[in-house]
Amino acid sequence: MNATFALWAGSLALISALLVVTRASVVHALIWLLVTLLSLSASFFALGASFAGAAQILIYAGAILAVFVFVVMTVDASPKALEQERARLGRAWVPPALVAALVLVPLFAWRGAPGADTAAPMGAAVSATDLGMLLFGPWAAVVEIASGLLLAALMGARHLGRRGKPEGRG
Amino acid sequence: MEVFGLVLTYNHLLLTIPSIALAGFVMLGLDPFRLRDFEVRALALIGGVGPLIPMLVFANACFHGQCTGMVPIFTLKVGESTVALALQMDPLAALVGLTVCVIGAAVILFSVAYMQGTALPDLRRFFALMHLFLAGMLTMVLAGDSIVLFLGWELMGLCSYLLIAYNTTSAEAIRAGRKAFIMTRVADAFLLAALLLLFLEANSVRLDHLIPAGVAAQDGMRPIIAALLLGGAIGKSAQVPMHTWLPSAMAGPTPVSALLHSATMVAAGAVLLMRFSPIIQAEPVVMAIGAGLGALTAIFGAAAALFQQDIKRLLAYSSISQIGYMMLAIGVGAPEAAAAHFVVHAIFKSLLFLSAGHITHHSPRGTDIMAMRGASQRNPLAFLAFSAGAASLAGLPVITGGWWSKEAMLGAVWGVEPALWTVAVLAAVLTAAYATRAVLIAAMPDPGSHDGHADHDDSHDTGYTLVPLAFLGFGALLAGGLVEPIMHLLGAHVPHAPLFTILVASIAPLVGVAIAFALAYVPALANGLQRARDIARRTRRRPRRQDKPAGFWVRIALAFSRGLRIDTLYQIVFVWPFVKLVRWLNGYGRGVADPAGNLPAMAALRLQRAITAPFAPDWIDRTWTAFGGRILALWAALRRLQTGRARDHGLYMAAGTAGLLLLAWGLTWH
Amino acid sequence: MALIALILLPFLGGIFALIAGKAEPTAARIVAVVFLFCGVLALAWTYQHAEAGRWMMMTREPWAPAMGMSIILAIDGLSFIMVALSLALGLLTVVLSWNATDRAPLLHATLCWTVAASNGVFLAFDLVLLAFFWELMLVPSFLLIAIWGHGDREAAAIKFLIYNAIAGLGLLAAVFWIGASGPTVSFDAFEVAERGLPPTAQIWLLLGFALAFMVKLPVPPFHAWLPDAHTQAPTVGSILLAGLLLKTGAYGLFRFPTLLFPQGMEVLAPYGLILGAFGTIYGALVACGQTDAKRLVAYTSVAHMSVVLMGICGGVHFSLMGAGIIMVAHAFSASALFLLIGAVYDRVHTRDLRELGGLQRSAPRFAAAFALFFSATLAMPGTANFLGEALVITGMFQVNWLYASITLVSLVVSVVYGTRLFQRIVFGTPRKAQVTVDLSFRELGPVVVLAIGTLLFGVLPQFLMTGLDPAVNSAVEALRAATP
Amino acid sequence: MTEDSFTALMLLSTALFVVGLFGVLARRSILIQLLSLEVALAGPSLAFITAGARHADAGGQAMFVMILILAAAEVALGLALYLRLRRTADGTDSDSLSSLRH
Amino acid sequence: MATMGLEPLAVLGLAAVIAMAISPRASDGTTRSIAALGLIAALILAAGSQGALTSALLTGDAAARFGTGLCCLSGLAALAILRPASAPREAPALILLATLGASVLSGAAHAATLFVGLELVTLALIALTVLPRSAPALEAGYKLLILGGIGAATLLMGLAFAFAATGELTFAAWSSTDRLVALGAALLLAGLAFKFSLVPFHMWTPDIFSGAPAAAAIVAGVASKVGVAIVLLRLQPQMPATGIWQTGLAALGIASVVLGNLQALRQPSLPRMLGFSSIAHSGYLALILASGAADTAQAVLFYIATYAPALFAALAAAAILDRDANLTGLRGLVWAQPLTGAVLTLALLSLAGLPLAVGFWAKFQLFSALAQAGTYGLLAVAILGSAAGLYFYLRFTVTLFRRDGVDFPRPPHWQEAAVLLAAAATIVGLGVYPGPLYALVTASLP
Repeated sequence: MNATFALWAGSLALISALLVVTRASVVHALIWLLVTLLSLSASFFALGASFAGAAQILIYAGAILAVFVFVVMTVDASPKALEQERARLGRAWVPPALVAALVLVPLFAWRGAPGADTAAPMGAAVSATDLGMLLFGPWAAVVEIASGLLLAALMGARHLGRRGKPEGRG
Repeated sequence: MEVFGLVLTYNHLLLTIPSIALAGFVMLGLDPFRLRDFEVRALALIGGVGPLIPMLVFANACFHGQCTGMVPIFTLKVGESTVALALQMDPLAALVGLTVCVIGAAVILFSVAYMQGTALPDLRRFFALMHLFLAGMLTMVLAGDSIVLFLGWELMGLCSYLLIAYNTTSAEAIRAGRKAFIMTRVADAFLLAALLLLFLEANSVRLDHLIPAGVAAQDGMRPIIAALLLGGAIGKSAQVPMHTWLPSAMAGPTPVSALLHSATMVAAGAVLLMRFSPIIQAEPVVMAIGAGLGALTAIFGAAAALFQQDIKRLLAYSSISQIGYMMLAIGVGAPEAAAAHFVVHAIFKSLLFLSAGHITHHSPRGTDIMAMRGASQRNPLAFLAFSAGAASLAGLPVITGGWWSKEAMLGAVWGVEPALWTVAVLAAVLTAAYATRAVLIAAMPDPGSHDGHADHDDSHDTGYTLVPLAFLGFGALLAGGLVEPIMHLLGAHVPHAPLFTILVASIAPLVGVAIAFALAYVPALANGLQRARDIARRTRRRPRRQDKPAGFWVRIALAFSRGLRIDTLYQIVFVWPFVKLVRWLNGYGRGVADPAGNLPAMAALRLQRAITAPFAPDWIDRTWTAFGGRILALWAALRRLQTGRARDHGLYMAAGTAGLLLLAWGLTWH
Repeated sequence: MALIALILLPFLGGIFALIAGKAEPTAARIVAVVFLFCGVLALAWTYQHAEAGRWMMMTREPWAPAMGMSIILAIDGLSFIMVALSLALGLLTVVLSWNATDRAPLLHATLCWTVAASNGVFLAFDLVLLAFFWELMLVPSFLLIAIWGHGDREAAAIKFLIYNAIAGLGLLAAVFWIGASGPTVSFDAFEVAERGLPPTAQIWLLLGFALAFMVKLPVPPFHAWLPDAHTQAPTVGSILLAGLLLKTGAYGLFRFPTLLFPQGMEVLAPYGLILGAFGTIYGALVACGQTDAKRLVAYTSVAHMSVVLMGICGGVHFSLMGAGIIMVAHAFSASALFLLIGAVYDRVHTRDLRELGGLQRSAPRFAAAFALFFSATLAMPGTANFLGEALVITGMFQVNWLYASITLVSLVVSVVYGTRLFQRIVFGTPRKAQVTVDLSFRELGPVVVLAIGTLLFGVLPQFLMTGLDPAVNSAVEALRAATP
Repeated sequence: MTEDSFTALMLLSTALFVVGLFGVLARRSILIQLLSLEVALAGPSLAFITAGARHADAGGQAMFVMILILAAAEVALGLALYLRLRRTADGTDSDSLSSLRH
Repeated sequence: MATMGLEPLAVLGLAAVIAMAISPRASDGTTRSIAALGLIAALILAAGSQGALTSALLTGDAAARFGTGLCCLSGLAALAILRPASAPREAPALILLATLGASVLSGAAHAATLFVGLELVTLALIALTVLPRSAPALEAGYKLLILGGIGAATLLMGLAFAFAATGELTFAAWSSTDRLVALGAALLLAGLAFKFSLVPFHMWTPDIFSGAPAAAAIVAGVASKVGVAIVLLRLQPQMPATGIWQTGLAALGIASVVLGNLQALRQPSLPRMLGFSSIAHSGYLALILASGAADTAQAVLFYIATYAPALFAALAAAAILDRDANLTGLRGLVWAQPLTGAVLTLALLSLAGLPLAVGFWAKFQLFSALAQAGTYGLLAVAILGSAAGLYFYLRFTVTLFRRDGVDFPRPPHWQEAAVLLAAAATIVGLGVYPGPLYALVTASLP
């Protein structure tokens, strides 16, 4: 439970996230995303959420990004393509940035709950056991239903991956 | 006997009088009855002469002091009021009704021969409408309540329209019919207003309730009602200033002019005022207006008649003038004298029309006054009849009916207002002048035909034409004997005028005759007339005058022959603005058709423009289509938002999120 | 139940006609006639079993009680007359389209549905039911114009629908407000009338109601849909539009403002009078300049219905009675004129007054029929139209002389447009096409029926007057009670 | 954890979310958009973990697990879609996928 | 029994798994039958069970059962218009999953169930959308994926804020005046508005309607809307008193009504027009919710229940035609295929809110709710929107009746005819006699 460390790690994540969205090369972006996720995982550990941190490393950084890597390997990374991507990046970032700032402004305008003691420590680590008790206790139905998410994604991906011509109307 | 809750009595036979004519209309007018030419004529006669028989019976009883009075037909309930429909037979109804029946029978008898050679459907239509008219007129005369009265009144107007436009291929006839219909409709509106106001006063439509209620009306109602009645009468009777339709109405067939536009329908206005005379007489101002207008009409009509170049138009102005006399008499409080003149006028005027029609029938000149020339040789009987009628019209002293009735009226006028009397006598001079002028022309030899009797067209000179002409001719001369009994019947006496007025009034026609001779035989005057005639004929097609200015006399002749151009004045004052308004409302030229109908569209457009002006400031349009177009332009602009690019869509979402967040921030601002 | 049958029978008739028409196209018209005739029988039964009192018969059935709606149907003399009119016109139009070939079963079904929906309007006293039928009525009329119309029919149909549907929203909004205003949600018109609405609200609600009714009537400036709809509609469509749809507007104005919003009516009636007076003259003047015969008649309808509006807003016994009579009379005369013009159009394919003419010589029956209904349009005495106009004018004399004079002026102008229509068709010689075939007997039948109606009610209007009397009386009393 | 650091962490998570959002909006390469989406989802993850830690509630981590599942599913579907799309369209330019518009 | 309310969901999930498992081998008919059986069983269970609150996460109350039932019906409808020739094997299972997600949503009382249900619908919808693998379908799926990701992240952010502020994940925790909660509510509203296709979160809707199979459009137009609407209804009383919820909903609703109607105005393609109009209809629902009328819940549920059959009928007719259902392609449909044409006409009239069709009652509920609440501004917006709606619905209706029609080679299959007839019967039946439906809705308030 070290909030300061969590903050530092989170700041690192933020910086690397900024790099993710601004890199021209997909490979670079992917690498910076890995950094982001790992920093976040560090932050989670620091906040006492060890299960979450572990899952972040194993599943997110390990499994999900691995899939990305496979796909990214098929991408054209010629200098010309990079140049084009850079050119696209250079022009069109202003409106999104403005809107994003607009989203950010009210969120940043928030300060902590009024009247709360800003120095008092609070909170505690949540053990994996508690989490398990919760997930497989009251949340069991939700977990089951959440499996439907993967099921749906699986079926869609399977169907898309199958060879064949387009079907139906279009 | 009781039918539909109505207890039928002997008196209900009164219904047969108009019903016979109506039955004739139905039989002739309904297509499914297949009729031959002979049958049509037979039916025409039955329907035309038929009403005379019951009328004689009832009128006879009435003349002997046993008037039937009110005969209720049926009663409607309108809320708290009852509408009791009735016919009535009183002395006035008997008198006028009998006159109408007699003239109607004579005219229809005449037309059976006159209309020979017409196509069968047209013949049927002609007689059907004549019958319908007769039914309408008799209904109006016998009406015992305002509804039935107005029914008859309006039926007459409708028949007048359809009969003037009888020749449906003649644009002039159609135009004349429409003009007559519209102008008399204005009068009808006055009458309707008067009758409805009386109804509100009396809470009943029966004339025997209406008239006392009208006399007793309070709150300034009575002058209004009286004025409205006068207005209705003036329009129907073609009195100045609503006289212009009658001369044009001569475009109809001659029997129509004889029956409708001289003897009966036109005089119905006078009859109406006689009927409602208690109300009129209670209002001196209205009386004075009526008398003044009557005198003006009398002299104006006579002056215009003097210079007419068309025999029928001459007679039309003559009718206007003569009815002016009746109005004058009513205006000075002598409706009985007017009634007498009504009878006499009906006789001699129908006689004049019929005989003139007979003379000019088949003439290549149509009804031009010059077509009368040679009548004394060609058609001596008709000429005699015409002369008898003209004499009566001129009011030759003692020997003609016209003198007696005119004398009765002049006597009444003298007693009230000598100035009006002077005007009336002057009009009498002019009357005699134009009547004599027509006879003189008829007496002239016809330059077109060299062998006198040879080509006189006797193909229809049968009993059908001769009987009416002879009957009416004797009537015109002898009707003077009727004047006193008529006035007596209506409860009045022939007024006793000073001797010198009688003398003056007797000399006046003779002066008129002298004037007529002067016009015919003094070269300067005759040439002036001829010149005016030439100008009128030349400028008839092209109204814009191209002639050199003519002399004073010619100009007077020309002006009067054109009826002082009052018609043109009305055209400019009433018709053109109306046409302009209608054209504007229908978007002729560059306007918007049906502007009010476009108001909602325009309002919607204004609203929408106010909203969308900042987005599309450069569009101006005025109709729905354009309104739709604006909305559609908005649509086209909006659909461009849907770029189809995921990034843009995401941007909108983010913007929406930002908006919501800002809203939340704002709402929680402390 | 008889009242429900009055709505249901024509409706089912339409459905069965469609079904029968699938098997055998000619069967549809017979089915339609049979069902409509059964409707007439049901109406006769209603008359036989009429109860004493204000309402001849009343039916209450649950419909959606949770939403405060029930089926409330009631019939009095006014409704009776209107329903009789709608059934008669339904039968007449089916007979008139007897030999139609273009999708005849659907046509007959549509005619039946129009009758059913308008019967619903004439009988409904649950306000939601009223609004329901009010909107429903648009659908078959819309189809009539859009499917069987001439020329630019789609545009005319859409214009018709948009005008009326938007106006219907006013009614709908007012109905909802009324429903929500009470202690419990209820749309029962009688209950609402009993309870009474706040006077200021009455004005706004009346405006909502009146908008719907006046667009349907139609009163200038809300009339622009009518000439287009009439011009493009087929003959039967024009007949139903003029004879039935316009009358629903008049009926609504006659019935509901005084029933529900007497105080509002008291305030707004003067404005209605102004609008009506304007419309009378305006419609007549615009009619004077038309070249299309149907458009001309359509504008005369505008003028006459404006007189109805004046009669209703006059609020005195005479004027209301006159308005009621004009409603019936105009249904006959306008329907007949549309029928005749439609028959001319069928023969020579033009309605342009500049091209027509000469009917007098070539088709005397046509000419006679035109003459009769032309005089009815001019309000000749002896026709029911005259009686109505005269009563309205009488009432106007009691209300305000100005309006009476305006109505009288409109009587004069009516001659201008009447003669224009009549003599351009009947007199003269045709410019383009000569009508050579006279009215057939199938056309003559309806014409004769309409002629008899026009003349009979013109001479013996007692039946109409007795029927209208209760409705007129309650309207007058409601207004009298509302006068401060 | 103090209130200040809690606030800071929440702001950090918000910033992560917004950065991800910016990435999706600004980038045209489909793959990078998918990566940005992962970044955007990291924001709420951090927020839930932080909040869970603050309130000592296992629900925060449980929600993180749910987010994880969603991320996995989306990546699976998104990459399959990307591979399929690449056969017909330019995978580096999502703007070219705009046939469905107006 | 505590698990009573879960049974329909369990059946749906089970059926989905079975359908998926057998799909590679079993025939298309079998898969479909199993899916249909599952849906019917779930429908019966939902209608029959009297369950109470099962847990803090899911409720089994009447509204949830109503929503589940309606979702099952829409699932059945979606199944019915899957074209046998071209539908991939996975489709029934995906429909079941989407239905499951929507059912979960309608019972959701907790952040986790809200989130999972919502995402289940979204992902199943994406999968359904891309099934044809045609270019438009892939494009629509891709956009839905990206936008759905943003929506999910926004929603999660909102939930996280609320959780952070209150430490509670149930809806009951939202009634705090904390600014953080207000911001969270705004984010939550944005996330839900995406799923509810409110402007400006609506861009995906027309794409789904025009690019994806009709079944996907049914799911998007009905099932997900039912679920989200019930969630909105449940959230309504819990929302922070600061007013963000009502104001936001009103703003989004007005924007949706205006923009949806305007964008549909001249849209030549029928499905796309339906897509835009569905945005407008969502807007109407949002207006009801924003008005805070006393019987908001009745009005909303009733509106959706009446909107569903009309939308279904229109989409089914468009799907059956097997061609570009645009203005030119639909000319004279009524004459060429009377049944399809008539049902489509009926559907369009119902959507336009004309009487005798059930849509009239929807309009009725809408206006009366807004009038009752006294929100006359919103009422005016709704009225203007309906007036504009008349134009584009009638534009299509008139086209159907044109006489210069095009050829329609294939008459509808008898099953399709039955489906169309059923839809038409529902529209007319409820149109004439809406009482039972209203009673059902009144009995199903959350």
